[in-house]
Amino acid sequence: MLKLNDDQRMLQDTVRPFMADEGSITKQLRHWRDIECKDGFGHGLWEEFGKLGLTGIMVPEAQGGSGLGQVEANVVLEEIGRNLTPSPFLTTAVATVRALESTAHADAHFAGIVEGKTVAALAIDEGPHHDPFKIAMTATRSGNGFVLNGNKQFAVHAGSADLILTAARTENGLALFAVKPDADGLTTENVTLTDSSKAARLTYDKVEVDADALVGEGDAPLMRALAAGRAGAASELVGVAAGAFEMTNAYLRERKQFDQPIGSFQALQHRAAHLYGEIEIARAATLKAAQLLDEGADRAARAVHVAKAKAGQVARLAVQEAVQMHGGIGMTDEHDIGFYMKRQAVVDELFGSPTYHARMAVSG
Amino acid sequence: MLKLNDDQRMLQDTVRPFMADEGSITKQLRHWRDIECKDGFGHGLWEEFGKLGLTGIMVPEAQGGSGLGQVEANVVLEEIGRNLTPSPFLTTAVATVRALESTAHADAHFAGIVEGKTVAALAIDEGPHHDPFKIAMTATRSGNGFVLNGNKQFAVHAGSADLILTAARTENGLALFAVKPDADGLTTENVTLTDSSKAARLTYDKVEVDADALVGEGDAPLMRALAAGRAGAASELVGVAAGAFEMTNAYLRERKQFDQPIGSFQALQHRAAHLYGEIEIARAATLKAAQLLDEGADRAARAVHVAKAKAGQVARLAVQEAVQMHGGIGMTDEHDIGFYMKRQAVVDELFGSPTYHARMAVSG
Amino acid sequence: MLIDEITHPVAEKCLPFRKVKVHEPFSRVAIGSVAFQNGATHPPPKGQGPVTDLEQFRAETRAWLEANCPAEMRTPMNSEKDICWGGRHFEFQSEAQKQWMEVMGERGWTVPDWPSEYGGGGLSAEETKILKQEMKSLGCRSPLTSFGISMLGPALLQFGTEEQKKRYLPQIARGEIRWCQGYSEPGAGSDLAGLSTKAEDKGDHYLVNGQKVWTSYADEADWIFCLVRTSTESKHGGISFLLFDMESEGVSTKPIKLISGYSPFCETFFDDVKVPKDQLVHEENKGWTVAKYLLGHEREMISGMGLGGGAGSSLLSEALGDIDDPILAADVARFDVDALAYQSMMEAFIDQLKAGEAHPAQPSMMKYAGTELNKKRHELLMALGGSNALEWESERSNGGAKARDWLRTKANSIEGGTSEIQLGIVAKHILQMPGA
Amino acid sequence: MLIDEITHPVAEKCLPFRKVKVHEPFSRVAIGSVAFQNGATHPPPKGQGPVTDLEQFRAETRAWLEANCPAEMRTPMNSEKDICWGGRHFEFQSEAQKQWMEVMGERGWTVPDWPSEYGGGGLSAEETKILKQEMKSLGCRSPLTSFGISMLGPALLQFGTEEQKKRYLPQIARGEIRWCQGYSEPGAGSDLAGLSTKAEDKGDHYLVNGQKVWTSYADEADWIFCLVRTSTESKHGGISFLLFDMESEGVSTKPIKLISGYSPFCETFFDDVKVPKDQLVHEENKGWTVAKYLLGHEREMISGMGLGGGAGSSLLSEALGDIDDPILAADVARFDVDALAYQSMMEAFIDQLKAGEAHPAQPSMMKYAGTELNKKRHELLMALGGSNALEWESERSNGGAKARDWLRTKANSIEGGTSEIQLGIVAKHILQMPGA
Repeated sequence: MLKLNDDQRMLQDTVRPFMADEGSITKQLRHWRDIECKDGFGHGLWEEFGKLGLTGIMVPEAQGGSGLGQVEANVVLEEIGRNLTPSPFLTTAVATVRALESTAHADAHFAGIVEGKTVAALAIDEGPHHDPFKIAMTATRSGNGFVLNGNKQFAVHAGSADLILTAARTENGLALFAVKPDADGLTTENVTLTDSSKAARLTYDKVEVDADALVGEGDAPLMRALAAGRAGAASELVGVAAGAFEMTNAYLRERKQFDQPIGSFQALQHRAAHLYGEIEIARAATLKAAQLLDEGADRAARAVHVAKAKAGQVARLAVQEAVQMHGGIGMTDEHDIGFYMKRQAVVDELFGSPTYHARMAVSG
Repeated sequence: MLKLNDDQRMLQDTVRPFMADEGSITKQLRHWRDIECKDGFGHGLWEEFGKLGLTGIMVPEAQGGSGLGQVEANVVLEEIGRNLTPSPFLTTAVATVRALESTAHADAHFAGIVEGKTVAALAIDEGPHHDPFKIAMTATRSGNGFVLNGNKQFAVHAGSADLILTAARTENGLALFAVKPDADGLTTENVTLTDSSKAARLTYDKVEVDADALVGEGDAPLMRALAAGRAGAASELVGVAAGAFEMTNAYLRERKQFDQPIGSFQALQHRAAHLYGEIEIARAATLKAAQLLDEGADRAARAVHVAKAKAGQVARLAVQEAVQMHGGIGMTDEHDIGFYMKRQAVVDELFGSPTYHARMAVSG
Repeated sequence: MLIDEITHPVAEKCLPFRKVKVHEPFSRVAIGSVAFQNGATHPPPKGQGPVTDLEQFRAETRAWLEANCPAEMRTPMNSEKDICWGGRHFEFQSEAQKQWMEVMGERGWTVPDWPSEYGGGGLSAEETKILKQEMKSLGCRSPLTSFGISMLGPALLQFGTEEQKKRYLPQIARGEIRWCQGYSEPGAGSDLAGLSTKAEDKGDHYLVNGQKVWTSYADEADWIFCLVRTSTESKHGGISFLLFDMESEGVSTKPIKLISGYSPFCETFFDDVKVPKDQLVHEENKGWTVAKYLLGHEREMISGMGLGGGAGSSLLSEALGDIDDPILAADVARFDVDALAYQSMMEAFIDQLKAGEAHPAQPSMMKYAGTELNKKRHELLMALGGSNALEWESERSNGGAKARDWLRTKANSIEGGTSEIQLGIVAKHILQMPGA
Repeated sequence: MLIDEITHPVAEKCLPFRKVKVHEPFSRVAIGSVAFQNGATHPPPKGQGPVTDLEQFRAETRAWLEANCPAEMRTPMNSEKDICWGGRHFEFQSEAQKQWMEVMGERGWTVPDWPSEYGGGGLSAEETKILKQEMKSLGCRSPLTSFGISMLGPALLQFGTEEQKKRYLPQIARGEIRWCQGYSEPGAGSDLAGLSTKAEDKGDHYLVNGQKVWTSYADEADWIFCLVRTSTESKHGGISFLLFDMESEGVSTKPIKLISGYSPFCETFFDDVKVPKDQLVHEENKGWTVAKYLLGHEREMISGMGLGGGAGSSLLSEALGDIDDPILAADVARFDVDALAYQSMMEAFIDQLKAGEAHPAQPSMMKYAGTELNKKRHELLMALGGSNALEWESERSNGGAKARDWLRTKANSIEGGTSEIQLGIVAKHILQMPGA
């Protein structure tokens, strides 16, 4: 059934009010931005996530988590998107947990993640455009370990992380390493992004790591992380789109121009109705991808590309329509709608843009 | 000045009522279609074009023509497009005249063209997609001439032509040949297209031509023909768009639904207003291309690509909106609006599709 | 299988269109009050029991199909000509086609989930699904396709009197009577309720005068289900739903030629047609309720067309082949993303319907998105085909099939309620936008 | 040169926006009844004579510019800080900037085509063109940019009394007074005429109370031109156009922070502000005529922004570089086609204006198409920039210039009349669509 089951709805019923309240723009995004918090999110909220069982949502029960899947993680992420709640949930509780599961690293890190203490980041992109097959960072065998050399960027939360999963190329191809942020030779430049989140540029200058820093060779752990990250980002984008859309619909009903609510103007009605359908479609495509991932289906890879491409494209339309339909007030920092546009732009690029994924959907 | 001058307007004032009357859908397109005329156009009208001085519009005055340029030819073509008037004007009076001008072939053919007797066709495309740089037809030197081998398709009017300009590849590269339709080894399959026009598939099986059949080697004569043909097709598309748009606007004002003229519905108003702007822009881009061609400017090549790409894209939108806004009646053969959609599809591909030209505009 | 091959009611071209057929009961919310389908007036389903019973049903069904389906009817359909429409004047393509329709009709398996007292198969949802699966697995053709099955039947089950059900439904099930639909009128268009075909009360009968348009296959139909005006006091509240014989005196039809060159529709004229009063469905002046029910039904079917060749259809990018046009390739990639996403939406929508969780106006969204997508698909197929696709009358192009199909899709966003009407419904009923 | 660098009135970011400046007289049809500009009230132009006179004018102009333009003012502007806005409180960036404004202002060449009795240069269209050409050829910066020059001046020339022209125009020409525009109000939005700022008649003065919003640089302006309500009997016919000093008692301003992080606009509050009656422009209750004139003017300027970096700007496809994304490349190619086509439209539009052949509502079409195009340009620039373009506060990204510029363009289709308003104007006035 391509719909949430009862357990998943219960989760949604729990998360939705929590995120709308504790995770609201006023309490989180706007607050941390205005006080120029170096992390771009609140550690207190991350611990709250832990108490609610969200941080360990994908961690196996044996390791203290809930042992749930991508569908459940996406339920959380849609609410995160809807409220623009800043947190390391996507990078840590989703992508990192998927990368480390069933590896020797799981025991070392899952407890901290479940508690809402550990923050993990992924260092994958090396240029302005996501393209993991072009990773050039080298991991050269040296003694009982490896030496990493290269540059990374757009490593979300890396400046606040306890653990940086780093993709590099060994003599055997792609590999993923668990690197400590205080490693010698690793330089971190924390950058504030458009949506007030933080992502680091990282320079690896002869960074030595032990052999057991290797999470896995071959593209399996990296691709697990990416699939989970992309499907999760798609769900967050659906949430961003839905949040912007709901705020805009309320405005259309309330705002009057020429003595009529602007929602009564047919041109706006048709655009809103079109957008409604697009958001529904993006949500369905995203749920499909999550379900297939949870089933371990071969078709999951394409479905994830479709979800990220479609959700990105739809969220872009949603925020554009939202700002335009709000008119001048939407251009002010005082109004929340602009934050949706900023967040959309960042999640759009995260783990690959819609154009990247559209290409991969038909060729990859 | 990027607008028509007084002489060009006078020409427009002459051609517009002529085409709307003599060239109307009822008198020409529908008539020839319904009686299943093998040419898809009326020779009588072609002679009328001659009497009006249209056939020789680009023929030098010394050779009995008006010695005018692409801008003037395009004035005629916009009216042709507006009324969907079938005629060999574009292939013969525009592309062929430009190809043959200042060559030894001009004297042989221009008199017949000026009179409205000669019909010329171009045989360029070899596959379903226009791409002249990939022409594979061979022209092998043999004795005092050449032997042509290969296949052509989408050769508009070739089944009715007195002259088929054929692009082929000699040892020196691209070349253009003037081939007689009754040449030995040349097989013509006349095909009816969607818009009821005729285009032939041609098979050249060891077709021998004299050396003087060579119009020119190198891509100059071919590119002259293509530039004129493409700019002309762009103008015809602007006419198709404008004709469909005008018919639709009249319908929007007249047709009532829910006790209101449908043109009073805001959603349709906005779409019509958007389309109005697009047609204006396509017309300006097309006029620019024609002016630059007439000036012999280097920038003309890109401007022609832009014009054909933009006009194609706009005409497509125009006919789609036209049919949709007409509703059911627009789906009937009895109503004229469907003819616009059919003609648009054909001119869209003729001398290269909008996607081809968009690519060439930025890379060619 | 959720996606099944059934000819779309307004299908015009060679290959059968696909529609979404939901074999599980529709929800009440989704498409009206199909109470009987939720069991309220449904007879106790046969064979609804433990899995072992269903397995037995499957085995028996398979055996029966193998024994009764002629070999010829187990080959794929090649064109619209292969569809069996039934009716008084139907020219069967072969003896096998006739035999297959009759044997299935007798068993009620032309309409497996209709109650058996009305000529149906009386099967439960699970059994119906098994029947379809077995038919598919054996390659059995659909024995009978008709607007009686897809449209009138469900309406009669919902709104007909016991007598009407007994009279008309078995004829439909057995393929004896072919029906057409008399809704649209010239001048009414999207404003369907603005119809003016008049039915005057003459005591024991109505006298019908007026004109319909877009009547699918009216020239081949035996009977018509028709909206008429019985009162001018209220626009929607003055409409009635009548059934009558197309051979009645005063009925005439004229085919409409379309831009695709085909004539699947007619203009239909009524000149003093007498219709006995027992051929009124539902109450007088309550025909709009029946019409709305049917329209919702139709939209759901049409929305399935967005899938193009259906769920298993190949992606457009696979049709790109070696075409060296990167911009066209980009359009195709984007289309495939949209098409695959819409496929998921279709799946989700059907699951929502089954669970009774779909918004009643959701079919409007689906119809809009699906038909716009299908139009785009054909635009791209034309672009991929280049000048080959422009041929209109050559053997090579199969009589211009690609271009004609493309033109035919332009009606998708008009018939069954225009895209503009659907957007308005979504804005009003789902988004709760204020009235203009 | 038809395209000239002039800062756009609502410009917010570093590099000066470009606007279309038509140096030939506007036509009557195009933007209202600019009778004086067609010669009716224009003084006999000096130097309008044979070509030899113009050549002499060119030589003299060049010599004068070479002698009077400081070297520092002959370097390209790098940021908005380099723009000279003038006014009481303006902090000149350098002595050279001040000197350049003053020497040009003295000669009237800050407003070369205004009549010389009002502080202008009194130049003919040809002479003005030559002056611009020579300034461009020598690399001279614009000596003075202001809403007084681009907006209020033309309105006063058209609607002001002789006394008002003599009083205000020379101050504008010399850069002594910096103006801001008080049009929009909270709650009015697109319905500009729905304004409620009240001006009560108190005999020799008006008493103004209310609030404006989106007042560009109100916190730096000396005077305001302001729409106020002098009658509630008619919506459009109860509006008046007032001028007053921002230092008047009761005026206060508060900057508005935008999503781009900048604050080029203010909220402006009026609390019992006394405005002498000789500061009313045009008649009482006829302010809407003046406002419409100015709006048409503004739209023309904004429509020029569609050109992005202007006529000579590089194509986006050149910015694509080695980005290996064929779908993005396809978007970029299509954008370049649209941008190049729009450039031709811009050229055609200006020629139509010059010839008096442009439809009065054509600026709405241009504004709509140009601003939508500019938004698209910046969407693509963001996509081309990838994650680099998302940086907001780094030196590398020049303080997030790309993202801030992108966000800023979102206002293009709102300010100066939303895209929806422009489409409505085109539908009504050009397409003559019936009213809803």
